[in-house]
Order: sequence, then structure tokens, then C-alpha cells
Amino acid sequence: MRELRDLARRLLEEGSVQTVLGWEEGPRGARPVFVRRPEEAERLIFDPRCVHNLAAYLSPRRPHLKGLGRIAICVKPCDAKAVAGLIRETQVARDQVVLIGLRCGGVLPDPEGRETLSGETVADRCRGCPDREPRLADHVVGTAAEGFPGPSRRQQKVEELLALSPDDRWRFWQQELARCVRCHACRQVCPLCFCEQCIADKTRPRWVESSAHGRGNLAWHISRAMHLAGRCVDCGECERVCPGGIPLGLLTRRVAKTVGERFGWRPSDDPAVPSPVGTWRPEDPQEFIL
Amino acid sequence: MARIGVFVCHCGENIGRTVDCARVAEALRDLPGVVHSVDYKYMCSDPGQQMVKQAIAEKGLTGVVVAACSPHMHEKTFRRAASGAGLNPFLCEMANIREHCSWIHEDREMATAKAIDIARTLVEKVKRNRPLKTIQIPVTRRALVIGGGIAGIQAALDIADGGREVVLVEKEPSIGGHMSQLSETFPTLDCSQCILTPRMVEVYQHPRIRLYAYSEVESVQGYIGNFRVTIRRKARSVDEDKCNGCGACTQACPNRKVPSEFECGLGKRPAIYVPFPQAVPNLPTIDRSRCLLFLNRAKGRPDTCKKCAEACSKGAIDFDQQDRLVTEEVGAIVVATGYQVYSIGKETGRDDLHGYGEYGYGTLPDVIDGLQFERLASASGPTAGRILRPSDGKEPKRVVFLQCIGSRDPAKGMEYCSKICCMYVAKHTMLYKHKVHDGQATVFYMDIRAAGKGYDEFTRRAIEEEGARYIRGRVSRIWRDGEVLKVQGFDTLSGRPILMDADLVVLATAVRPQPGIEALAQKLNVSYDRHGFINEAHPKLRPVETSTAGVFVAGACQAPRDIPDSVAMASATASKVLGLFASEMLEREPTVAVVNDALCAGCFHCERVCPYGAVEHREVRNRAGQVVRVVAYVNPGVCQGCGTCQATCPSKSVELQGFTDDQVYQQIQALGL
Amino acid sequence: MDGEGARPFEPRITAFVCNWCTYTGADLAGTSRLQMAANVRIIRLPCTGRIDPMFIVKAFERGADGVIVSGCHPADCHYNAGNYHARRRFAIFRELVDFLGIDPGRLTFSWVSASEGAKWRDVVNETVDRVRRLGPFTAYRELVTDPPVTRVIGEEVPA
Amino acid sequence: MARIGYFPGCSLHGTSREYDESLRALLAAMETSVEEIDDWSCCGASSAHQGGRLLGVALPARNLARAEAQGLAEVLAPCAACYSRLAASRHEMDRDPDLAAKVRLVLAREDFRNGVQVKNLLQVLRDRLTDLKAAVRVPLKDLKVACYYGCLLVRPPEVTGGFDDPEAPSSMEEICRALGATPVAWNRRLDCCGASLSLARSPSVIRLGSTILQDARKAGAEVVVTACPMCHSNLDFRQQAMRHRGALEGEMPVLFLSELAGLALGLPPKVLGLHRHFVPTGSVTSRFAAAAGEVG
Repeated sequence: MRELRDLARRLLEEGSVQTVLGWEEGPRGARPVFVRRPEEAERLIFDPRCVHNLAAYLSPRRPHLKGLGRIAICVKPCDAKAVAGLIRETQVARDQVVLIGLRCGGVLPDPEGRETLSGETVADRCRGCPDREPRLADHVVGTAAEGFPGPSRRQQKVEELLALSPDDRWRFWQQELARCVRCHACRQVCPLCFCEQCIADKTRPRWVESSAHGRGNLAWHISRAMHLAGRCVDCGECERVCPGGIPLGLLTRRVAKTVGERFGWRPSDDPAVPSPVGTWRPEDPQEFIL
Repeated sequence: MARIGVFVCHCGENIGRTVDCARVAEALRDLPGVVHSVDYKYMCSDPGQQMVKQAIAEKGLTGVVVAACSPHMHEKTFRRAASGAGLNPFLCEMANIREHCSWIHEDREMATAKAIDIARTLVEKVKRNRPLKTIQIPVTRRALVIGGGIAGIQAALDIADGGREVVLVEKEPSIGGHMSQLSETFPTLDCSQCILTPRMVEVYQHPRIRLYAYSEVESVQGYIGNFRVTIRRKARSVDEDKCNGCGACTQACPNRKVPSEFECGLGKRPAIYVPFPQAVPNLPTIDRSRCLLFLNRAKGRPDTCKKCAEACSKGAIDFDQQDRLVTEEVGAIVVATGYQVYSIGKETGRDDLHGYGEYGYGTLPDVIDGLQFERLASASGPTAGRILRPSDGKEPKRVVFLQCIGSRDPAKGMEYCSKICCMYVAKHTMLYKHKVHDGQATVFYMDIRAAGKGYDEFTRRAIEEEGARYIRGRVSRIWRDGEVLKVQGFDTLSGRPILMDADLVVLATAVRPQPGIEALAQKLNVSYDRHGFINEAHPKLRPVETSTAGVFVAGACQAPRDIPDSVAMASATASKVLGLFASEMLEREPTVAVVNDALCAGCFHCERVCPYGAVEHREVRNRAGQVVRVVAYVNPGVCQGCGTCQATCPSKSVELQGFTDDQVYQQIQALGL
Repeated sequence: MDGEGARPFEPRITAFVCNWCTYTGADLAGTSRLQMAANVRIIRLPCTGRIDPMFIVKAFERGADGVIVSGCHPADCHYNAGNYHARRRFAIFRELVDFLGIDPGRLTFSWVSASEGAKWRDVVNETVDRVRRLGPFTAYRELVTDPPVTRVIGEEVPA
Repeated sequence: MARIGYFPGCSLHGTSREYDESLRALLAAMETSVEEIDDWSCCGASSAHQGGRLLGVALPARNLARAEAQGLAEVLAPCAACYSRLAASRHEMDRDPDLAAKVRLVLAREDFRNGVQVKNLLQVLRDRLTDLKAAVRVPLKDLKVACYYGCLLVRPPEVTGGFDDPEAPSSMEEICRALGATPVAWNRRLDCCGASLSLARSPSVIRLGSTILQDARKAGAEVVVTACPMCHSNLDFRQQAMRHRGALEGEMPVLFLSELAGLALGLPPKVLGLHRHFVPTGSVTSRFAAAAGEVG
């Protein structure tokens, strides 16, 4: 923590950045903070409650950063992949941001978490995460930590669901999606949902009905999962913020499985790695095509 | 408010027999927005078209649906008719109730219901159609010809004689291609060099042809009318402005043992060389992989031999010359990269082209290929035109020719007929007979394919007058027995195995496209078949166009071609190019993608998926002139209208005109319950 | 819809096809007078690259029992690569909707070239037969008529 | 110790005992244990597939199924004909699932997966070329060998999997070079030896065999090497008759590849069965067996 605060202070003092984006202690656990003065660097914290993917704030579609000058952003390995995605998709220029990479041994599911980090309490998505520190970073701070072994429960759940009949899967998802109230928090929190106007808000034509009924909800979640294919970095924010507790990570995981198995793609924090959307190989598998 | 007219065609009995056309017209009449719906026997006839025009004028139609045949059949007809009545042609759509309905169903009820559905989807679509204007793009009226063989030479000369500038790129040090290697040509037996050399010189001297020999196309950007081509001018190590072509350098070179490519390995050349005496341009080139100086430099040793530079009175030798990149702007491209002969299982690096170990090619020196025989027969060749076999320089008295080596054999990876071999083998037997009067030529063939003017007469002459012995069958093995080659085969007509002695065996190897053709095709965005031959746009009706507008194809890079075919194709491409250059502007269908600046988030997925590189980055500035955003821009000249960008765009901020989301959506809606 | 009584179930199939290969292949089936099931309605698009997964979702929403997507064979695309992009897109889409419980038997993806009129007939007949066996896609149509929200919340949300 | 399945076939238990003996000795020296297929039966030879496709495939398949049940991943079939029948059977079943199903039915082996690799001696030795090279004790220096493939070892490529060029093979030469011998370039490597006509039309066999042997001699070979009991028998046993008819002069020793390799590995000639030949092998053994004696 000392290392992080000293670095943040130095960056602000020497003027190489005007804002440091990190986490602080809030009334209900960790929360994002914008540090603008060197003395405020003491507010910064990093511990397993710092679950938020701050890359979402970098999106130019979000006005938060206007007038905040050059920015340094604290990133966990998964967050760094989101920043890489934003660079890949020309939303952020690499030289516009300073990345403060944090060594990470997994986080809790929740910023309010009071538990100590253990194989039981760790956020499910961190199980089996191979990355201990971001490679896409200008500075790397923090103490080295061990991760937790996989597979994650939701990976297992994906496999379980795949073993069911289509009808049983249909029933499962209808029960889950029935809780969707179309608040779009999943979209707002996603660092890679940065469209000027979301397809779900388009009216001419209306591909995604806005009503929170089974048909509109299904269209929305299909559309969201498709748009994140080969882009989702599995930061788990969508699922965390869903007020209905819908296991949205299962959908992105399912898509990630397809993309991984068929096109050999994994989320990467190297912006130069091309996305599987927009690339192809003549030998891509096509066993499903007559 | 939409005012749509529906015109249902009976197509005589073709539609009317299975579809109740009157009922279709009636059903459509009730749709909101439809103000006119009629059926008629022959909508494409003059009176039919008049009905459409009249209705447009009288009822003030804002859209037309013609329920008839496939749009591929008559879309143009009816769009022209609509246009004639003052309606924007892109407000007219075809509902295909013939090919997709009446012709494939028998049940009148079901077919009629389906026809109504089909027409309804198009009515809903046409309501959302917007008037479009054909796109005008300027044309750079210069052409690039890739390949300086006979096809490229002919195309370049025809275009240049037509008054347009031509850039001709040849990868070898000289133009001339394979034709310059041939001795005589079928079916007239005129000397290949004698008819080719004047054309080569003409190219060199033509004021409108810029020749880049020893050069290759590095990259191609742009689109029809507006290509920007980067050409790599490989370092010859000779300053072409200073060199006067005296040849003193080639005489001085101490390394004279390099197998000559031009002589197919049957002759030698120095490391600094002119490939053949009539080369155009007549400039020497240093083969850096063979030159002592460069070999030493590669090993970090000092320059020892500079004999060529010492011999040059003009100081033209430049050991430090580098490759240069030049850029040319052209409006059309002719691909004429020609062929290579099948390597008979050697040196291909491809598993599917192996085979023919049983013929001993490459290990038995007296087993040669057809191109090597051409060099033996050529007066300017390594034997000065005498047929002498490579192993001991003796005159062969028994020569066996084998046809279809690789060709027509799926197991060797080439199931196609190479087309030229039957003829050149017949020619070889004659040339041989003319030079070795007491010699016996024997040909093993599968079929004799001599279709062409004077061709069958020519092969008959080889057999009947020149005494060539033709055996229908294949050879299974060739081996050496002392000085003779044993040829074991089978005569399928007499049903007997044959074992014969030969002094020389000539393999008529298959024609394959040049190596590297795939990479070039990818640069040009043209499609090619699994062998690498460039695909023509239509096998019958568009034989010299390719899948990319403005890129044309001539000669043996498209399929095995003989000289007359190649020349005819080349002239055809020239006429296409000159036609394209006839006007300063070019018209294009407006089926192109358009970006909505306000909504584009600038993620550039569209750029990644665009097969044509049509998507550009465009800066959006505020009033103060500062860049506020960078958005996608689709260059309408480059866009071909596939719409992959739109399906990929997450926010649908790019729309393909004529197939917008709204139009497709309405079609899907129209099919709803 | 379900009250069709004794009438046999006739599947409704929406087909999204590319203009250059499959549409032309279907034209050829027509000129060759190849008889086939009359259940398919074709929507013509320039290229499979243009076909958006949302088209399929919308078709199901509008009552289709099955959907066909068809275009040029690999390496034959009129636009060089649109079909390759489509192939990736629909590989993902197919496995996603299967995961959501849509029987992949309701979806047919095929390459049908301009010269494969007979293949188009087979694709049509096969799809119609397959979807006929799967029955009407009532589950999708009932998504709106069956208001599940209150009922399910009571059961599912854990304490 | 590596393990390999072994299908000796009838010849190796009869007329070509020395092939069997030399193979076992060679593989033991190369630390490979040979596991004979339990209760193996006839490969079908040249007659079964004349009787019908199913029989021709099912008979060898029975042996493959037994090998699979024994947990063998690869099976060495030293006889070229056995190899061809087993490999062809495997190939046919791979290509035609309906046929494979039928075979499972007639064998009453529902669990048969057709997963056993079939290999001939060339493949087995070339797979282990580095080991073989390392095991050589007595390099066969200056021994000029004519590598004789015959008809079935490398053909047809669909069946052999194309492990060597069917028209211009090189694997046996490669192996011989590893043993220190010098393969000669000659013309009759792939000719027919007469094969099963040995008894029915012996004059043909004599004509074919003598042509092969003469060509080998003309190319300077001191010994002909083969990996097929049929070829061996036609070339070795028939030499007297060839001489009798004036088709051959002198003697040309014909060795199995396993015998030649055994000599190079320093195994005693007797262990390799070299005394069982009709044409004396002394011209070869005398040059290399002295040294072998010390090792063996």
C-alpha cells in the first residue's frame, strides 16, 4: 500500500499525471476514488475488496474524465485486459494513460467483504486465474501473492448445463432471466460496452424489445453476449452489479469457451493481439455447416 | 405516406399454372400502403412495362414491387422502366415467385400462400427503400500490367497503342517469359524468338510504356479507377543509366558455372549475366547468391573479386545498390504472370505434388522435361540447336516422349488437362525428326487433344508424315541399363506390356501457376482456385475479369493456355481496360455502406472485417478545429457492398444502402404470425 | 396457433441467404424444376457477412419454427471473406443459443453454391423435416404470454 | 523397456524361421519386448479377399481385435503379405464405417475400436533409427547391399499411410546406412519376385528372380536385403534352379533386414539363423561375425 501511495504521490507531484484513479476506504467497503492532489494519495488502498474494474471509467463515452488531465489508473491483471481491449478498439490511446499494475492474488466477491481471502471466500472468477500481475503496465506495485486453483464453480456450472437437454436449459434460463428488469446495470458497468447508442436503445428498427418480458430479456442477453464474444475479459462486474442476481457470467463464459476452443483466443492484455472478431482462418472449424 | 404498386406476373403459364396470380394481387391490395395491385400475363413485355410506368405516373407511386421472376433475371428491366417513369430505380424491387415458388411447388394452395408471403416481404421492404444515386468515381487512366511474358507484352502494347499509359512489371531481369525459351511454335513451326523479339523491342521503345524489369509488386491499395501500387525494383547491382550493355562484365566474371535458369539448367551462365542475348532490357544483373563478392560479404569477409567492375568502362557496376520502392497510380490492373512447369515431385515443398519416383527425373540425367527439350532444339540453346543428350552429349537415336506428367491425375494433385502438351509433344517429335533424320520418336499418350485451328492436322502430320510412333498407354518405370534407358509401359490398344530402349526420355509436365501467385492474388484481392489459377469472374461471359473490379486476367495464370489463347486474352483485357478508360468518371451501384457519424463509437470492428479495406478513419472536429472524435468512414469507391461491417457493428452505426437493418427487419416482421 | 386441430403441423422456416451463391442456387433449383417443401421464405441479402444474429432472434420472435442461413462455400465468397466472418459469428451464436435452450436443430447453416440447386432442395427438405419433428416453437412464442416474473422470484431468489 | 505387438504369421513359424529368430534377437538387443498376439490366426493371405470382401477384412481384423484387447498400440507384421492384409483391413474399416460395424458383428467384438497401428519392419526400424544407430557394434563397413522392397512393403500408399515414397522409396537404404553398409543404386528394387506363383509357375519365378539378382550384381551389390519371407524364399531357395537354367551365375546371398541389422549389432550368426539359408551367407558373416563373436 505504501508503495502504491508513494508512486501515486510522485506521479502527481512531478506532474506526469493529473489524476490517479484507484480505490479508497468508503463507508461500505472499498470504492473508486479520483485522486487529484499529491497529499490525497494517502487515501488510496489496495486489498481484496478492490473488486471494481476501473477501466470502465476510461471509456470516452463516460464523461467522468473530461478535464481531469492525464490519468494514471490502477489495474489488476483482469482490469489491464479491459484496458488492452479499449486500446485495441481505439477508445484509449496507450500514451494517454499511465497504468499502475497491482499484483493480485484474487479478490473477494464484494467490496464490502469482511472475510479474509481464502479458497472458500475468493470471488469465483478468480479461481483458476493464471495472472498474478499485469503485463500491460507502466509500473507494477504490491506484494506477490499466490492465486487460487480452478476450476471456478461457474465453469463447472456451464459444463453441468451443457449436459442437460435443450428444454431443461431453456427452463433454467427462463427462470433466471425472468428476474431481469432491464436496468442495464450490466451494460453500464462493463468496460467494453462503450457504444454511443446501444442497440437496445435503438427504435428503428427495434431489435431488442425494451419491455422486461421473456422475449425482450432473451434478445437483450443474446445480443450482449454476442457483442462481448472475443472481447469479454471476465472481470465479473456485470454479474456483481446485477440486482436480480442473474448468473450473467455463465453466458459470457459459454461464449468464451466457444471462442477459446474454436479460435484459440483467450483474453489478453496485449493490445496487439487481434480480436477473434474481425479475423478468420480458412481452416476455422465448420462441422455445424451443411 | 407510402404509395406502393404491386405488379403480379403470370409469366405465361410459368407462374400462373401453380400460383393464383389474381389472388396474390388481391391479397396484396389490402396491405397498408399498397394503392395499386394488378396481375398481368407478361409483365416484362412492352405492355407490361407500360402498365408499371403508367401506374407510377397516374397513382404517384413511391415504390414498386414486381412479383415475377428472379431479380437476377429482370431487376434491371423493371428498374429501368421505373426510372423511365420518373421513379428512382432503387425504389423498385422484385418478388421472386417463379424460381423460388411456382417452379418448385405443385400444390396450388401452398404455392399461392407462399407467393403472397414473398410479395408481402418485398412490399414491406420497399416501403423503407430510399432513393439512391449511382456513385461516380474518377478514373486514373493508366494501367498496370503484371508479367512480361507474351500475354503481358500483348496487353501492354494494345493498351499503349490505344493511347493510354502502361506500367509493365516483370520479376525476371528480362521480359519475354517462357515464349522466349521456346524453339519453334506449333502449329506453324515458326521460330519463337523471331516473332517475339520485335514485340519485346516495341515494348521497350514505346513512349507510353514504362518497363520495370527485375521488379515485383509489393502492395496494392485502392480500387477500380484508383489503384496505388508499390513496386519493388530489385537491386541489379548495375546502374541502368550508365550501362551500355557491352557485356564486358559478363565476360570478366570468374564464376561461370552457375546453372542458367533460361537454359533450364542445361547451360551455364556467369554470376553477372544477361539471361539471353535478345534480353530486354539488355542489362546485366548480379546474382548475389552466386557472386563471390556478395558471398564473401555474407560471411563478413572483405571484397576480393571486383572483376566485373574493373572490366566496366562506364563505372556502371554498383555493389551497394539497394532495392527501391516506387509508387504508381493506375486505374486498372492486368494480371499476366504466366505459368511454371510441374516439378515432377522435386522441390515443391508441397505434399500433394509428389510422385513419379519411378521415372527417375532428377537422378537419370537423360530424363528431361519439355521445356528442357525446347532449349536443346533451340538454335540459340546450349547445344546450338543440336539434339544431344545431357549425360554424354551423344545424339539420341531413340527418344521417348511421355504425355500427361502430372496432368489429369488427381493423385498428383492436378486433375486438369494442361492443354498445351499434346501439341508441343507433336511439335517435339517433328523438330527431332528434322534434326535427327534416322531417329525414332515414340510418344506415350492418354488421349490426343488437338482442338484448335490447324492443330489436329498438325498432330496427324507428326504421326503420318514425320513417322512419330504413338502408343496409347502409360509408362510404369524407367531405369538405366548401361548407356540406355529402359522404358517399361503398357500399350492399352493392343493390350500388351512394352519394354523399349531409349536414349532420351522427355516428360511433358503439367502446367502450374507461377509460385507466389497466391500472395499476389491476395494483394489484389482476387480469388483463385485450389491450384492457384486466378478465377475469372464468369467462366463464359466474363472470361478476363476477376472478382475484383478493375483487375483483369490474361494468359496462363488463369488456366493452361497456349500462345494464341494468351494473346487473345491479352487483347481482350486491353479492350476491357480501354473501355474502362473511355470516360473520366465511373458509375457504381450505390449498394455501399454509410457510417452514421453521430453514433459511431470508433471501435473499428468494421475496419477489421472489411474484405476490401474500404473503412478509413475520419476525424470529427469541433468548431475550434480540434479533433473531438475519430469515426469510421466507408470509402464508397472501395466498398463493394457485402455488409459484413453492419452485421459486426455492435451499435449498427453503419448501414448498407439497399439492405438496411430497417428494410430487413420489416421483411422479417412481414413473415410474422 | 396450437389450436390447429387435425391439420398437420407445417413448420414456418425463414431463410437468410446470400445473393450470389445460395439465392442463385435456389434460382437454379427453380429453373431445374426441383420440387421441394413450400415452408421456406427466403430473405435475400448480399452476403452471409451481412446476416446479423439478431435477424434470427427476430425471426423466432415473429413465429418462425426454424431458420436457415446459407451462403457461398469457403473461398467462393463474392466478397472474398464475408462468409468466413459469418462462419465465426454463427459458430458462436449457435452454441450460445443452444446454451440458452434453443434446440440447434431449429437452425440450419449451409454452404450452397450457385451451381448447387439440388443441394438447396436437400437443405430445404432436410430442415423442414427436422423442424417438423421438433414441433412448433411454442416455447418462444409463449415468452410474452406467460408472465413469469412474480412467480419465479418467489421461488428462486435465495435468502 | 518398450513393448511392441507381434504378428508372426505362418511363414515365420515355418519356412522363414530365421526371420523370426533374427527379429526377436534384434528387438531384444534394442530393448524392445516383443509380445505375440495371443491365439493369432491366418491373415487371409492372398486367398481370403478373393473369397469376399467381408472375409478378407474380418480375418485380419480378428487379429487386430485381439491385439487391441491385449492393450497393444502397434503391431509389427514382419511378413510383407501379412502386413499388407492387416494394414488393408485396418484401412478399409477406417474408410467404411458400415463395413467396420459388420466386422464387429461377425467377430462378436462390439468394443473393437480399430485403434491398432500396423507396421512392417521398415517402419519399426526407421521409427527407432537413432536407437538402432547407437546400438551398432560392428559397422558393416564397405558392405555393398541391394535393398529389395518387392511389391507390398511400401504400396499401396493409401494402405501404408505413405510412410515412404511408393515409387522411389528410401527407408531401407536409410536403415542400411545407419548400420554402416553402403546401399547401391539399382533398378529392380520394386520388381515382383513372383510371390505366390512360386509353386504354381516356378519358371516365371525363376525368370523374375534371376533378373532381380543379376541387376543387383550388376550394380555391384554383394548381398541382397529383403524384409519379406516370400521374397526371401523366391530369391534364396530358387537360386539353384536359376543356375540350373543358366539364368544366374554364382551365388548371391539374400539376407533379411533383421539378420543384417543383427550382424551390425554384434549378434552371433547362429542366433540370427544365418545357417538356415540355401545360399551360404559366409561371404558376409566371415567379414563381420569375427568381430561379432567377441561381443556376442
